[in-house]
Amino acid sequence: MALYTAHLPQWKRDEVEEIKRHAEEYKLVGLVDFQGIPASQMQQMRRNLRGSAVLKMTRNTLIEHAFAEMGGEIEGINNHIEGHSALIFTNENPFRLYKKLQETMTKMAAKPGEVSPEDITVPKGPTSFPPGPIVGQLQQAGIPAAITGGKVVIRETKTVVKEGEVINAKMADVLSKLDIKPIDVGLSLQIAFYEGTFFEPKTLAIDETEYFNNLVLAAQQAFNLSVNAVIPTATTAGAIIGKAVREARNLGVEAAIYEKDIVELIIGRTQRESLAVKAIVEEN
Amino acid sequence: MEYIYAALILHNAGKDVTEEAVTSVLSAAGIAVNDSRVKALIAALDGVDIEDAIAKSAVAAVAAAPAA
Amino acid sequence: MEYIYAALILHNAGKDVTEEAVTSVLSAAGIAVNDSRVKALIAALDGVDIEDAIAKSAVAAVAAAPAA
Amino acid sequence: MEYIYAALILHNAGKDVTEEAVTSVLSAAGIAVNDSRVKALIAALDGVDIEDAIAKSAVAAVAAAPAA
Amino acid sequence: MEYIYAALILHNAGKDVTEEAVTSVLSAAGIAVNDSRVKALIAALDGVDIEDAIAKSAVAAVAAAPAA
Amino acid sequence: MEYIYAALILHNAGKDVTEEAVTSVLSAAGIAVNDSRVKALIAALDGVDIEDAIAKSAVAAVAAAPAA
Amino acid sequence: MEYIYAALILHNAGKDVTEEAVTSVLSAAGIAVNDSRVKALIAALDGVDIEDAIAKSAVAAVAAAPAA
Repeated sequence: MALYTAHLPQWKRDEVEEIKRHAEEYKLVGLVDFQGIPASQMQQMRRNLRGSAVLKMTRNTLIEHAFAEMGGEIEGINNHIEGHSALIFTNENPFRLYKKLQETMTKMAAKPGEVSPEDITVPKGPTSFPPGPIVGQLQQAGIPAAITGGKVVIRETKTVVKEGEVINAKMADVLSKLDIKPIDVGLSLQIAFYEGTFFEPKTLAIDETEYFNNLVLAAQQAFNLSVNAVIPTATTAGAIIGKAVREARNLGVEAAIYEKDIVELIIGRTQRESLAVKAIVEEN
Repeated sequence: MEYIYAALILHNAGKDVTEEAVTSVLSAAGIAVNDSRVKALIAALDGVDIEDAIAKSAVAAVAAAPAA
Repeated sequence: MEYIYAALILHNAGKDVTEEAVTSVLSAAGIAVNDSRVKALIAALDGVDIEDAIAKSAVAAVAAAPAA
Repeated sequence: MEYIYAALILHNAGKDVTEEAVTSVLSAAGIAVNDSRVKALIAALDGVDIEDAIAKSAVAAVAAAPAA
Repeated sequence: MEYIYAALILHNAGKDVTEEAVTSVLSAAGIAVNDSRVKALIAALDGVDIEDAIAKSAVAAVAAAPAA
Repeated sequence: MEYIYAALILHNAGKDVTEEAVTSVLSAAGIAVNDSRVKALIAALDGVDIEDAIAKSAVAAVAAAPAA
Repeated sequence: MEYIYAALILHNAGKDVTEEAVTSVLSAAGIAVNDSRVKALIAALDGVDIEDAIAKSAVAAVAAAPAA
């Protein structure tokens, strides 16, 4: 430990101490990658997180320093430092933090040399461009453009960059002119350390639809059990009565018990049977 | 169901559905008639529009038909 | 429909559906019986499994019904 | 329907559905019991598998329901 | 279901569905009444319109049939 | 419905659904437990195949749904 | 499913569905609680409307009924 503390200049010493203080103060310490986020957007993200999380941008070496000094399990965070890491501190649980960070993701225009995270498709139809050199630029980028009725029109929908391909300068230029934003930008969580446990991003992605469906299923199961086992509750009493009445009616009709409430049902049934026999008689 | 059929025959023939009439139809079929069931039937039919009930059963049959 | 009802009364009561039986049920209801209609009915029902026909009409309906 | 409900109470409780039993259930509810309705009920249930009858959908319900 | 039927008998007979009334109907059927179930039933029925539930049970059949 | 859910938690966890267990689950949820509702629940579940009962669609749901 | 049931108990009882509350309900049922499942549940419920799910379960029951 002394090895680390010895030779740091005061400002670095202060940074390390601040990291350590936050790590002790907050339940969750997360490592996020902020690569590619423009300064303006970073401001917005900080604002969005204010009140629920603290974002700390510092050098990777100082992060390593701080956790190494703290030692113990938290030092494991250092194994995940990669690219432009920043620290995030919060008392939220890691699933919530992950969701919050996902919500800060926005789409941005591609810069030359960036790898496309998805297939980029240019839709067919008119553009806002007046006729001009733009047509040639589009065509050079492999986009089927033409001038129709005094307007630049894309003749057919075409996938111009596949997922994982590098977006070259020409392509980046026309995509931005077409206002196509293929790049996800935001703070992506690399690891979260929360109350002694590490959480990987892949375990933190929650399928809310599945939870919703399970809630529906659970509510249905409870309803079924309440009705089928005849455990009346305020919610199910009406349904149970309905079931009882239907069963009584079934018995009344099946056994031809001539009671006022069901005599019409019995007539209906005999009529149906008669019609079935009549149909046969008429056929023969 | 015999009792209802007897009532329906009488109704179809334009006769009053009375205890006596139902009993004699059932007897003619060789059925040992249970007086109480006849009484219950007549009581249950009191105020019921048989024509209407028959018509409704036809509607039901139509509804059921596609499943047939 | 009376002729069908008469046949079904007999069938339901476990009796044979014969010309005589149908005629006497209808007569008991005060209906002037048409001999040839009775004969046609009996002929048409010859070889027909009434129980089966009834059951099928129920199945069709059951398919359509919620509680089934 | 009270008479049918009374029969179902007895059946559900594993008791025999007899005239006496039905009468005493209805009386306990403060109902002036009509003997012949009770007799008709018991006669109708004779030979009927109640469990089975309950489970079967009264398809005719479709027909009558609009009146409900 | 006995407890429900007891409530339905009382309702049909125009009586109040109280713990005492339900208990006496069930007792009359020779059933060893479970007090807690009676209490739970009465509590659950509080605020429930029985007439409405009965009517809906019929309507439901109609609604469901054509969809089959 | 809390009582039902408590039974389902216990059942799902492979635990016996007893009065004590249900009471402690409900208490843990901060619910003032009504003893007789717990007793009624346990009594009603006696002999019930819960797995079966939760899977079987309570058809009556049709009737109740609009009210739910 | 226990975690879901626990959430529904709390919701039904008008309590907040928090990590502590879910954990204590499950523990009371004798279940060894998995902290991260509880956390995931709470986080997921942030974006899920339980009331909506319950309402949908009733609608689903309606849709399911005729097929039952």
